[in-house]
Amino acid sequence: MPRVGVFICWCGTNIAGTVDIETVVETARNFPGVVHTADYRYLCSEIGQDLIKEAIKNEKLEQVVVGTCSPRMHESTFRKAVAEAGLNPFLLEVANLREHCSWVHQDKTEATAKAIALLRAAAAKAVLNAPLIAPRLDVEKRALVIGGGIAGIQAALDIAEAGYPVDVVEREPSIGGRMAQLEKTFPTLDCAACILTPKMVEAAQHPQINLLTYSEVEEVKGFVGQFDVKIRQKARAIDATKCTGCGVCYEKCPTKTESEFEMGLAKRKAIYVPFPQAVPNVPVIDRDNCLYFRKGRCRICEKECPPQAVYFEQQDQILERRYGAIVVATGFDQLNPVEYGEYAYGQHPDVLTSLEFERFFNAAGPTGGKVVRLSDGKPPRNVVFIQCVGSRDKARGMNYCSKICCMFTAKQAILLKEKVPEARSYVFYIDVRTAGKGYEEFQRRAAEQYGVAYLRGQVGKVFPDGDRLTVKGVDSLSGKTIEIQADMVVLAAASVARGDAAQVGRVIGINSDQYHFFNEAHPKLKPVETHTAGIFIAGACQAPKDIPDSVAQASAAAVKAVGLLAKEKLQGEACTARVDQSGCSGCLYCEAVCPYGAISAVQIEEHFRGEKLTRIVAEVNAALCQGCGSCTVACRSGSINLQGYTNAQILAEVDAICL
Amino acid sequence: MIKSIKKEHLAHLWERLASNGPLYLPVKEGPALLFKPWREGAAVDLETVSSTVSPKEVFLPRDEVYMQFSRAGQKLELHPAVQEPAGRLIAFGLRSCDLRAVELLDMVFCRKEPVDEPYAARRENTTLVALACGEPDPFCFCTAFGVDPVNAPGADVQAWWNRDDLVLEAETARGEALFTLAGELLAERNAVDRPERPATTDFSLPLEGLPKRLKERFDDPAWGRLYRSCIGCGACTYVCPTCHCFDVQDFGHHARGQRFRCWDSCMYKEFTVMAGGHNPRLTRKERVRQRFLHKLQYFPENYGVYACVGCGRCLRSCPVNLDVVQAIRALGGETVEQR
Amino acid sequence: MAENNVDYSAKIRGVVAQDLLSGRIDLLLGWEKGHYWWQSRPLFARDQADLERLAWDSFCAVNLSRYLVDELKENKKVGVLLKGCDARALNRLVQDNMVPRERVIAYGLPCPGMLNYAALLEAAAGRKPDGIAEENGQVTVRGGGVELTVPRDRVLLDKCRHCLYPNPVHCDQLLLTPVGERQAPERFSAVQERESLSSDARFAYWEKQLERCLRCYACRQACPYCSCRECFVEQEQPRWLSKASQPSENFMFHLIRAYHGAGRCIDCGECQRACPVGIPLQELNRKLIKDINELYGHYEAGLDPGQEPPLLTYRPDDPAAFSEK
Amino acid sequence: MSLAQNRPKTEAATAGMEAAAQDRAWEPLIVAFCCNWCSYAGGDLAGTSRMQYPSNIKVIRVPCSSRMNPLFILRAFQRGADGVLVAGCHPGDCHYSTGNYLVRRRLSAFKRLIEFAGLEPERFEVRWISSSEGDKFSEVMREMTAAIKALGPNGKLRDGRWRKIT
Amino acid sequence: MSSVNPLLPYQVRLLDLITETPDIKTLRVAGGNGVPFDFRPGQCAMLSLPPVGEALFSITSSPTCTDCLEFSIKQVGSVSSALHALSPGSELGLRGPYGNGFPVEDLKGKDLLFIGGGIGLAPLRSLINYCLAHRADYGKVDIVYGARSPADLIQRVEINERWPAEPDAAVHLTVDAESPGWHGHVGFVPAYVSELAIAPENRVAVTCGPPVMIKFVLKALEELGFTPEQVITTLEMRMKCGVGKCGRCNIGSVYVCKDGPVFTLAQLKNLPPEY
Repeated sequence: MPRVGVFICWCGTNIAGTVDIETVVETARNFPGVVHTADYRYLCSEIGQDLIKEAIKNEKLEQVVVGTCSPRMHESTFRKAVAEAGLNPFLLEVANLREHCSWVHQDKTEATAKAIALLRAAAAKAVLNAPLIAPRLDVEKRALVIGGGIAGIQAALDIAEAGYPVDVVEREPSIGGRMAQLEKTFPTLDCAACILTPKMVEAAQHPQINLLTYSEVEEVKGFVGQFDVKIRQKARAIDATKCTGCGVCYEKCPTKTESEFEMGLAKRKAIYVPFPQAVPNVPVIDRDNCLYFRKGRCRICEKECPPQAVYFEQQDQILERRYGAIVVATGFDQLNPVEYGEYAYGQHPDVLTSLEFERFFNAAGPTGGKVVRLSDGKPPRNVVFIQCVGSRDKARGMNYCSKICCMFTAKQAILLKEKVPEARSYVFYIDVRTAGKGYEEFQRRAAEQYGVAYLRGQVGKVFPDGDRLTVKGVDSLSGKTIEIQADMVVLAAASVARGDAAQVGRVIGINSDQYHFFNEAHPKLKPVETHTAGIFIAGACQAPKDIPDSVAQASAAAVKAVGLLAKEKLQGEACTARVDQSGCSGCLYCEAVCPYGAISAVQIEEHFRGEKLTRIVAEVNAALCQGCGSCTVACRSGSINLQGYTNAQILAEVDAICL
Repeated sequence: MIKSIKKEHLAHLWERLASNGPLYLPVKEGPALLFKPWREGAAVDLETVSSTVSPKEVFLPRDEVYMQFSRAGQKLELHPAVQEPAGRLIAFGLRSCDLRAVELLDMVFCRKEPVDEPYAARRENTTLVALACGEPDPFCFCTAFGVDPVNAPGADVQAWWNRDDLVLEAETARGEALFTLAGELLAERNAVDRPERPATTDFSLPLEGLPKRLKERFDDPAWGRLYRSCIGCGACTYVCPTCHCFDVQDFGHHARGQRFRCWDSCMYKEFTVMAGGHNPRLTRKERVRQRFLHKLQYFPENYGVYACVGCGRCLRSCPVNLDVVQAIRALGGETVEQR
Repeated sequence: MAENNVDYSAKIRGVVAQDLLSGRIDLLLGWEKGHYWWQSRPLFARDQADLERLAWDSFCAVNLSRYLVDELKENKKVGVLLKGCDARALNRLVQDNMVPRERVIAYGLPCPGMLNYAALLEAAAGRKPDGIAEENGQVTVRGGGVELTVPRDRVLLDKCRHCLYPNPVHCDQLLLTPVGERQAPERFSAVQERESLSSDARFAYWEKQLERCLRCYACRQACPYCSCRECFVEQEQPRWLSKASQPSENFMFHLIRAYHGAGRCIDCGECQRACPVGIPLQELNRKLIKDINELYGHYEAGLDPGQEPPLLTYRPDDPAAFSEK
Repeated sequence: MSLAQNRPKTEAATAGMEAAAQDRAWEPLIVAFCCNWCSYAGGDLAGTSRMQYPSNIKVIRVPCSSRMNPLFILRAFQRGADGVLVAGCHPGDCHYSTGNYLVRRRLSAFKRLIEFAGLEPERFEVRWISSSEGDKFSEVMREMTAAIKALGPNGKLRDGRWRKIT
Repeated sequence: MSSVNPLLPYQVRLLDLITETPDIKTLRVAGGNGVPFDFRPGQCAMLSLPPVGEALFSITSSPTCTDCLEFSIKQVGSVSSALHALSPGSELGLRGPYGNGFPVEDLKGKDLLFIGGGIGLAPLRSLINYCLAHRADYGKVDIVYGARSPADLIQRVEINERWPAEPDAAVHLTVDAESPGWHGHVGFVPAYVSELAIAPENRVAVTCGPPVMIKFVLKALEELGFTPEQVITTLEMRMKCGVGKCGRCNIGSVYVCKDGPVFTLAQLKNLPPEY
């Protein structure tokens, strides 16, 4: 029996309030192997950790058990402490007495009994702990940024500035993302293009940054430090090395189709750049609409192109690269409110989403910067803004707040007033949320200086009536029903995860919440990390965010990535699978189920009755093994075992819990 | 003293005999015939000769706890497992071969020091009722080992069929006690001739001087041929009435538990593996040889009698028909079989 | 054709003799007669004289494939006679890397199904049979001067009753003409019958069956999928279960053994045939076969060693036997 | 050691009642094996959100649901668990990418098998609980406890000897 | 019938635990009043550590040492590992003594040659100390002892100081391979035995060690002219009962646990080579 020390944390009253520490400590004294017990107010504190270190030294402890908060919270803290006291860090077990006990139970006797059971299990496992050494892994000193929006660009720039090469994968023909679609930005009202374009250019010109636009990530394999990524570079049908960006091709192109960038409010050519400031300024041929690709004739662009850059035969390229770290910044979509029938969206041309409306202000936009009704081209007099369309909407299972709508609505109301002084704006809202530097002031300006009418209440229905729209709502303050004759209705549709976010997450290997926004590793302490080491998230793919937040998070993610790339070597997984060759019959079922290709066959020699016999057995590559343990179950003879979670240990836990 | 009971009344007899302690008798369980304590509705079968598994488990249970332990800190308490008073035990319907086997087990567990207390206690506490064989099973060859199918020395009661009557003759005081227990259920009866001694399969086995020949032939290549079909299961040893190898294991956790012994088989490769990994009986060859030599050479050398009673259970149960008769024929004859 | 007789033995002997004497194989695994007419036991033939004893009749139930594992340690090339089930057993062993296929010469023997002594005894209605004759799907049991004739299907071994592949699914040389596909009655009928019971009734049933388990491991030793060098049962570190004949330990052994055959069991029924106390073990295996086929698509283990066993793979849209809500 | 004890008795039939009799205020013991990345984290979230559930559930942390060897499940029942739950990431969200796809097949087959052996379906469950589903975690725990309480103590697959030494 | 179950151990206390080599420790155990039973050198006893189990070990202390029993135990299996992990003061189970032991009477007046390898010194040590304690009864004592490396030699104090200091006693140490700080003999034990060429006249050789060593030692002794009757060795087998009933440890009709573990070479030659 190794000498075991058990340490119980009160966690202030978090644990001590519901668990009778004294009883637990008393009982723990009689656990097999326990030679020392102690409890402390905050075990994770400096003093608490010293308590453990000293006990290890004075009591010659060989195994340590702590009853604290979740191991997912402080396991690493205590491993470090144990290591500092000279023990192998893996000679530590954590019993989760807070998240899994004191916080979820009220009855003190019950909670105490359960705490004892959990602690007994941890102790039973601990006595079977063996020292483990994590393999040291190489780091590929290159980062991949997925998504070329403002977050992606910022992350890329920061990493590049730190001196590491970065590839930026953007699925659209140009980087820029959502921000490129905006006219102005709150609360400063400076023009989006004016602040974004320089960054786009900087990124494009940075020696360490390699832009892979019109490209998509197809496969991510490997692990932290060594992600092997397959990237599909879609064929532009343009030889980028020749193209000068003169734009003759799309002037001459005979085929028009809806512009994605303009939210379908304007047309573009079959060969096109999404918007004037596009980076790179290299057109793309949209094969679904191009006459030549559809009918096999036309080729006008080819004829007209001065540098002969048009290259119809161009094929998709698959780029295979290894990266040390990945930043995911795939951004967001705006909800399509068409299923919210009550707002008549899609039934009347003058009911718009705010992102569509935003384009009206842009000089290069569908209306050349004039705010007019699509129905009759006249400037609107009454414009009704409807907030929280698809946000904070329990009924439709959209519980969250999209965070940015209150602000961009105020912004658009102000912009409207400037463009159409005689126009009046009405904003139906649930609450106005303006948390942010200068936000409250900005919104007040809208209300007070620009006379935007804020109506607290919800809109019941929007009726197309003649060439106008009747908006029926209830003023929840006065309780009166309000009816407004509107020329335009702008819907602050919710910010939602990209339609294919779940799929993308699967490819990359990170999970997402119920709304398909990517999950951070910890809501407070690991906001840019994911559960997959080496993969970080930035921007609105994690949750709705405004530009400053996205940029800040991007820089944070960049720092994390840089910190990783800066490492000489990485600590690999210590809890890896291990083969007992004597029992292994070489069926290699383990190899079949290993998700990391970490298991392979080796031939060994054996002596049987003086004769040399060779046979096949399985072998684990500890650098590749990530410790899932799937192989241990495929192995019927238990000849492959998972260190740190051995068969013996799990059985011991079961027995202990059932005592 | 001779008494008898009509076949149709046996159910009452079972109930009566089971009233003051377990009554073991051959019960049909699926396709198998096993010695089990009588329970209401048990399918008792006194017709079939030789049960699938021998009745040895009456005295040598498949597993028996003999020690309890408890530990507090460094303190360790060891005490004998408490015996629940089992009342008097009756084993009914053993065949002559089974009786002989019991005698062999007695030699090991009772007559050789140190006496094996759990076995001896159970033996002491048991009334044995032997049942004479009518038509023997084709697997039977007990007569080859001098067993008389209709007369079982050592039984407390010898029983035999007389048409639809089960006739019982008390041979010992214990037997008479059983009669008393049965009381009015058994009818008085004057002497009835014991049944004819039936002929069992004659394999004409060369038993004369067999141990000596086998000793000389320990390294004979014939063993290398004989063992091959063995698949290394323990069926033969577990159905065998004389196999008595056992293992000792602990069950429990650090603080409390029990130690028990249980059947084990010399056919298992783990049987003789030492902690270091060395195994003196490395392959099935050594293990097969060990089993047969134990019955036919070692046991005779130690106890002066063969440890095979010709019950034929291994002939019936071995999945690949590798049995003691094969062995005797292959290696026991004047000359060794060349194939 | 539905019966076996001596001519076949002679024919088989002829073919394999050439290979054995020419040294194409060092050893032939076949069958020879045991003590009784209803017993045919494994034969390990090395020369002509050995071959004289080779027998192929309706009692060659023993699956010879498993012997390959050990025999190939001592012999370079081994020939083996394979019935339908034995051929799939060989595939099982090959797929599990237990047997190098290239060192085996497989002689295929189309199999009409093997006979069950116990069933013949019943057929003999009390008389002691001293032999049988077979003709057009009928078995005539001779005994006590009387002859009783029964349809062959009635006296088959359990393991042969629902045989789907009486002809070897593969072999290097087919020695006899294939038997006509025997119409195999629903092999899952017993399982379904059990499924229709209540949980408690099912438990009572299995408790009664497993209670008599001797832990002799004949089922395991005879089984082509139990190829582990060290079975979990015998392991000391950790000790999964003790040798005690506790009901729960017997359940543990048989449930896990069956589970280890999930997607691997070739349904040869050797386990059940080998069991000295007649536990209906095949039911457990067939339950797994049935469910896995229902849930994850039809799969017959032992047909094609190249085909991935169902539990080693998945489809993202697989159904589950539990709620995924 | 007694003769009676050496006979395999119909433990299960009676064990349940015994257990209940022994302790009038019977409380089920439920062992939950949770994968570290999703379900265990879900449990943590349930904790941080103070979502109450019965203390009958005791969680054992495993790296991935694919670490779940059916032997662990049977061991828990042997040692007196009245119910066993295995919880893992939603298919597709496995931290190890494919673990729970394999688990779905493995444990579906195993669940059907032990039900075939006579165990009530409710006693062994598998659930997918993500790290963001603290509410689902506590919900599942409540449901399972209720279901097991309704069933009463489990004697099936239970090792009679264990209770005697605990 | 009220005899006690021979398989039932009784508790004793671990007085002390001496680390001999990286994988060998010597356990000193005693009952309420010292050594719980009378025994002969070469006999064994069963040590119990529930719930791990029990295992048979040869007693390495001499009957002349009355305050405790000593067992030198190599860590190979679960029981020995558990024993190694014990802390002084813990209680464990004991039963015995088992086996025949060395024929101390027949050895009287004879010169003795002890040949041990590694842990194999354990049973010999009991006899060596016994003979030295009854010095007058026995002739010259030569002890040849070797191990893989100096670190693997056990009972350092005795082999280096006590025994050499005894009258008419010589200790010849050897290690398999050169090793820093080792100035003694280098080479395998059997070779050393031949080298020393100790005369067989009126001498009995007692040897114990790994099977390979024994094999060659026997050869060496034969070449030196020792007759099979002059050579004694002790065997090791897996045992469960220790009283000749469980059926494990037999070699032919002989049960190592009760008829052994001590055999003369003459006896061994009569047994099948199953050990």
